[in-house]
Formats: sequence, structure tokens, C-alpha cells
Amino acid sequence: MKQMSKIVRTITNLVYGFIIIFGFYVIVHGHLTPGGGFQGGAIAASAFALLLVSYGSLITKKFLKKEFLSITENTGLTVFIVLAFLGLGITFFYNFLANTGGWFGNTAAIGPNSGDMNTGGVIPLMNIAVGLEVLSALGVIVLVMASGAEFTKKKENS
Amino acid sequence: MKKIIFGIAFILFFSFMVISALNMRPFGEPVFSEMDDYFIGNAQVETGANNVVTSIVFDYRGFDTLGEATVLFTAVVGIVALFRRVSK
Amino acid sequence: MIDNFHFIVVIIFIGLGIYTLMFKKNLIKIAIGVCLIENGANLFLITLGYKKGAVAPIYTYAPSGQSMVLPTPQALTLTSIVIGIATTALILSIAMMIYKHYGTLDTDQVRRLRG
Amino acid sequence: MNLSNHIPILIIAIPLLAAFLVPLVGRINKKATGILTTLALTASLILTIALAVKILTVGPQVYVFGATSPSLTLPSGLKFPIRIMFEVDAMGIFMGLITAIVTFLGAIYSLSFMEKHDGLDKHYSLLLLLTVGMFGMEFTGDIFNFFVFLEIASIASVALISFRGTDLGEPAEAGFKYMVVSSISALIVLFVVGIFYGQYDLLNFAAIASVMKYSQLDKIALALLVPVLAMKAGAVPMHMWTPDAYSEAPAPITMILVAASQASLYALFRVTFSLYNINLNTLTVGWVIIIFGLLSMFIGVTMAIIQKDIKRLMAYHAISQTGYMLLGVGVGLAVLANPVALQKYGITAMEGGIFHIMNHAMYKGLLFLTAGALFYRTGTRDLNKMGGLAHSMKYTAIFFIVGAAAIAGLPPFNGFASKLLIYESVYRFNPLLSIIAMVVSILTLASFVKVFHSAFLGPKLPQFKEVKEVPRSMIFAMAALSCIIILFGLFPGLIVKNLVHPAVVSLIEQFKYTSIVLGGM
Repeated sequence: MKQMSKIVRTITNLVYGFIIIFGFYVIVHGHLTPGGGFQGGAIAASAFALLLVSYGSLITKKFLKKEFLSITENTGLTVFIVLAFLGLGITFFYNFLANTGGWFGNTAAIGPNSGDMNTGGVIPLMNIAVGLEVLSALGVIVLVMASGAEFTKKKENS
Repeated sequence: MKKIIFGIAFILFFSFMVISALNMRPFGEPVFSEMDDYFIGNAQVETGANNVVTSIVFDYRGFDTLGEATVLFTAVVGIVALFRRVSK
Repeated sequence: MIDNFHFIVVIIFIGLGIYTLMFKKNLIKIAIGVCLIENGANLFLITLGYKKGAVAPIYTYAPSGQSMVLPTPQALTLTSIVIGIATTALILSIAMMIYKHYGTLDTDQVRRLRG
Repeated sequence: MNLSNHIPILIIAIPLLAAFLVPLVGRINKKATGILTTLALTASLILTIALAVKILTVGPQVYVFGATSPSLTLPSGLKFPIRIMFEVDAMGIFMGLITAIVTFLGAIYSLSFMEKHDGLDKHYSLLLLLTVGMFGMEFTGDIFNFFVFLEIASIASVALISFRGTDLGEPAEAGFKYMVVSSISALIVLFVVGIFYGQYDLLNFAAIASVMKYSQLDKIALALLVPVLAMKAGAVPMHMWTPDAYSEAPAPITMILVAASQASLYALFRVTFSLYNINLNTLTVGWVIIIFGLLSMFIGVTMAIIQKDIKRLMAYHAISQTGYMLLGVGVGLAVLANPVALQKYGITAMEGGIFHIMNHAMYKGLLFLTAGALFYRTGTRDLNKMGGLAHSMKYTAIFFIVGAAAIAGLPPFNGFASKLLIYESVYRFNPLLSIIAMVVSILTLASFVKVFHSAFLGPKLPQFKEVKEVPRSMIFAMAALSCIIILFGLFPGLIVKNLVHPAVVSLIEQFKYTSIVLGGM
């Protein structure tokens, strides 16, 4: 893919940081507002797609490393399954932090309320882990397929 | 020949689906909702999360979410393996 | 009949997908067919969760006293959408690989495995 | 913390954790990935055996995710379960044992077989994920969870089938076919999940079975599920993916794929027996399954005879052998509503069919491994180009004889034991079916005699002068399978009594299955 015109690149520079931040907002507030790990991760990964479209895969690959994304993906998943394992004293996937008063352990006000960040037990932690995983997984998919497309096009032209 | 067989199979399948749609309960009026009433009533007490959907995704049906994350991981590993020479 | 119009839409989605899979000869179109079926199934799940006059099942700043729609289909649909992304990505990359080796996307020509 | 209550989840969680760690480990040391995989699968195998002992002595096990106690299926004041649960009964653990053995040996075989390939960490990661998917399909008691694991297993198998697609076109083509087939079946399963959820607001197999009204919609759900699951199992009218996928995958993966398609077969039996059971028109559905079985047996074997490619030939035989399982269990289903006939021959037919699942996984796995060994040394799968290999590959030749004798149903091997059960019971149901099954068996023997003759016998060919015996880990995997085949062939009564009969009983008795979850109602 070739890079697109200067207008697109400038707008991308302005916007992609905000997209990533909005993605993280959706991830972190997953237990209070609509959204969660998957949705937020997909939003943040759309910033990568935007970069790829406007700059082309050759330039994007220089500052968005596939290896780094793979490592974050594996880390996110491992954190997720380890969080599930930690409940194993009772059952797998037991929400061992909810309503304990510790980390994210406040009891929620029953009924409609304004939301307390510090509730939800392991749910916010899992949201972050899954968000990290989805963000980097989609990033890897987009990057790898773009470089594969590069190859196919080369073959087409030759 | 092949097209005729496929056509018959397709019509059969489609009519099955239409019958099932006509037999479905009316839209917007769930008959049974015991499981969902439990979730709506108890999610806040049991998990402390305001968002009932998230509490289902990560607590009541957390194992599905692990499976789904695994599917995404599998697809990524598969794609990277498929393009392993090209992407270098 | 008109009450179940939403389910008929789902059936049309799935039927179009199956039609595409059976009668189209292009690998990319086949991938689109799979996507159509998947969207139909997701739409089916999400329509099952609707309750007339209800609000989203989230307690943050929710209007009090309102009933809420069924939350389980939303969770299931979320799961199946992500699975769908994974499937589509893999199917498209395999189609790219086939194009690399065969130089075509026509299923009539992609037929080295026969008999 | 009592670990013995957590065995069902540990069987799945250990390979899953290992699958996530393998790519990280692969960055440090490529060799370590294979060892990590083998260790994880060994742990899984040991735990499966422990669980099998527990289930066969104590009774079925449930494991509820995220509840305050693993066996707390119903939270207080509710009639129906709300959480995902595993429900492992004798049938589930029977399939679990097959999966555990096959994947363990597949990983060991891979240690040498895949040595020369690149991207090893991905191969092992996908192998572990396929294991997880199969275990999940066999253990789960939740219909949506079943869909998720079906997708894990199919995506992992597709990625493994098209693993060599980087260099060759054929694996990618086979992978595409399998991907389309498995996504259709998974999505239809999802649609059926919607049908059940919309009617009963339930997702648990046992709970749905207990409130099932057998309305029009339920019948349509069955009519959608049976062909779709039969397609995933490779029954004949929808078998087009099987030979391609089996022949293009690497040999150890093919062995696991056979077990993976049997997991779909298990799901088919689970749906017809545990979900619908006696209340559906069992005679019709039983005959539908019998006809699937007959077509698979006959068309599979006739297509196999004309094949030149050794793995394609074996793949067609795999279709044909799937027919035996469908035939045996189909007869059992057809007479399910008739207690006298069920006692007289129905249970025996089902024992034959279920026992054949395990036997088939073992001998077909062995045959695919020997085909892989031939490919590993000669670099070809074409039977016309092979010859005289018995001189240089003695062990492989012996293992091939064991496998071929077992698949043809010759007496001291395990294929004979299960086929005999099928013949004698099906004969009392309908003599014609039994005769067809015997004819197919003879054709199978003829076909394998031909393969043995063209691959192993004859003078030593000049182009295969350098051919040696395969490395030790491959021999170990094949030897282990041969031992299992011979042991099962020598003591079939023991296996049928202790493993197969409880599995059949757990399928037939629907009430038992539902009461594990819902309590004795």
C-alpha cells in the first residue's frame, strides 16, 4: 500500500492518539458504562488500521512492531487465564475480589446509581487484560494481512 | 445436475427456516425470562458491577469469554503461521 | 406474520448467505456468504433479547423503575461477533494464500485436489 | 482447597495455559516448545485417567464455573442453572480418554516429524489449542459453550491443515474447504442455540432436556443439528472436505483430526440421546442415522479402492469406518422406544458402535502415522512410486500390518471385537445391514492388502537406497498405539464391561443426565 495524501496523514496524526485514548476509556470503564475489553480493544485497534491506511504498510511497520504486539497479546491472555486460575481456591473463574473491600472490592449501590470505579472485583482487571489482548491481536492481524497483500500485489504486477 | 441438487437442498433449508421464523414467539415479548431476571436482579449484589452485560461476560459466563479470547488467539497464530515466510 | 417480521429478516440474511455459498464461484464471495450467515445468526440472538419498552441493562444513570432488556443475548452476541472476526480473518488469509499459489480466485480453477 | 474436585477444569486449563506460553517460550528456545507441549499433554493425560477412574467408581462429575462450590449447580431459590458448567459422565470421559491418548502421542510424534519445519512454536500452540477445543466439546454441559469450543477446534484444525500452505497450494485449498464447512456448521449450531434460548430462556443441555416441549421448533432444531454435526463428522453426503483435509494435514495432525471429527460424532449422539431421547420419533431419526452410516460405509470404501495417494486412501477408509459407528448407534436409537428389543440387541449394537469409536481412533491413527513415516523418509505419498520399503523400514511395516489387520477386522485385533458386536446385533435388527457391513469389511481388507503390497513388498528400489528407519520418538508413538490395539483385541470383554457399557448406559438414560444438574426431581 502506498501512503495517502498529506491531508489524510495530518488528520491521522491528530486523531489516532485520541482514538487510542477513547479505546482505553471504554476498556477501563467496562463495568460501569456500555463497553468493555472487546469493544475498547477493537476501537483502539481501529487506530492501527487508520495508521496503516494513511501511511502504508512499509512505513507503519517501522514504528508498529509485530513482535511487540505479539508479546502484549500473549501477556494479556496469560494475565486473563491467571486471574481465572486465582479463583481456583473456590472455583475456576470465581470472582474473588468482589465485595471484599480491597481492590475494586466496594459493594455497589443497588439500583440506578452514578457508578463507582472501585467496584466489580476481577471484572475491571479482566477487562484490561482482554482489552490488551484484543487490541494487539487485531493489530497483528491487520499488519500481517497488509504485508501479505503487499506480496500478492508484487506477484500480480510481475 | 449439481445445481439442481443444490437448488432443492437450498429450497428445503430455506422453507425450514421460514417455518421456524413463523413459529417463533412474538417479537419483544419473552415468555420465559427466569435466567435473565436473575441476572438483572442479582448481578449488582454478587459482582458489584453496574453493567449487567459485562458482569455476565466476565463472571457468570466468564468461561465463554476465555474461549472467545482463545479463538481470537488461535486465529492470530494461524494467520501468522500462514504468512510466516512472507512477513519476514 | 407482521409481528415476526424481525425473524423473517434474519431468515433472509441466512438464506442469502447459504445461496451465496452454494451458487457463487469466487472465494471472496464465499467469505462474504459466511459473513452473511454469521450476521444473520447474531441478529437472531439480539432480537431474542428485546423486550418492549425496556432500557439497556446498565445501572449507571439508568432511569428508575424501567424494566430492562434481557442481557444474556447481548453477552452471547458479543462472544459470537469476536469469533466471527477471527473466522473471517482466517478465511480471507487462506484465500490470499490460494491466490498466491494459484493466481486465481475462481473455485472452478482451484481444484488440484480431486477424486 | 481440594484439588480432586478441580480435575475437569485442570484437564483443559493446563494445555490452554501452555498454549499461551508456547509462543513466549519459542522466542527464547525453539526446542523447548515441543517439550513444554509434551509435558502439558502428559499432565492432561494423567488427569484424564484419574478423572475416568473417579467417574467410573463414584459417578458423573459436574464443575460449575465461578460458583461458590464446584458442585453447586443451582443457586438458592432457582429451578435452573445460570452458570456455565462441565458435566462429565461416562460417555464424555470415554471420548476424553481418546482425545488425551491421541493428542499426547501426536505431540510425541511431532517432536521428530516436524523437526525440519519452521514456525514450530505456532505448530505446537495450535496443537494444544485443538486439544483444548476437543476436550471442551466433550466435557461441556452448556450449548453455547459447546459452540465456542467447536469454533476453537475448527479454527485450530484449519490453521494446522493449511500449515504448509506457505509453500504449497493444496494445503491452503483443503484448509479453505474445511473452514467453510466448519463455519457453516458452527453458525447453524449458533442458530439452534438461538432457537432454544428463545423458547426456554435456558442454555444448559440438561435443563433444556428437562423442559423440552417437542414443539415444531424443536423438531426443526433437530433437523438442522443432525446433518450439520454429521457433516463435521464426515458422513457421506457431506464428506467432500474429509479426504482433502486428512491428506493435506501433517501426519500427527491427521491422527488428531480423526479424533476431532469423532468429537462431533459424540455431539450428534449427545443431542439425539440426551437432549431429545425417547420422545422424538426415534425410529425415523434412527433410520436417518443408519442411512448416513450405510452410505458412508459403502461410498467410502469404493472411493478408497481407486485412490493412488496413500493418505487419501486412508481418509476414505476413515469415512467408511465412521459409517460403522453411525450404523451401530443408529440401530440403538431406532429401537430406543422398544425396551424388549433394546435389551435384546439395541444395547449390544450401541456398545459396538461406541467401542468402534475408540478402536477407530487408535488404528486409524496408527495407519496415518505409518503413512507419515513413509512420507518422512521417502518424500512421496504416491503408492505407485513406493515399493520394497519393508527391507529398510521393518518396524513401520510391522506397525502397518497391525493397523491394517485391525481396520479389516481380523481376529486378534481390536477392530474385530467391535465389528463382531455390530454384526451380530445388527443382524437381529435387519440382516441386510449386517451383510453390507461384512462386505465393506472384506473390501477394506482387499484395499489394505493392495497398499501393503505396493508400498512394502517387492524388490528394493534404487531411489530408496538411503531410506532408514524413522527416529525413535515416531517409533514410540506408533508402538504405543500398536500395544493399545493388541491389548484391546485380547481383552475386549474387560474394556466393554468397564468403559463402554457405562458410556452406553449414560447415553440411553436421559433422566440420569438431567438429574445430575437439576437434582433428583
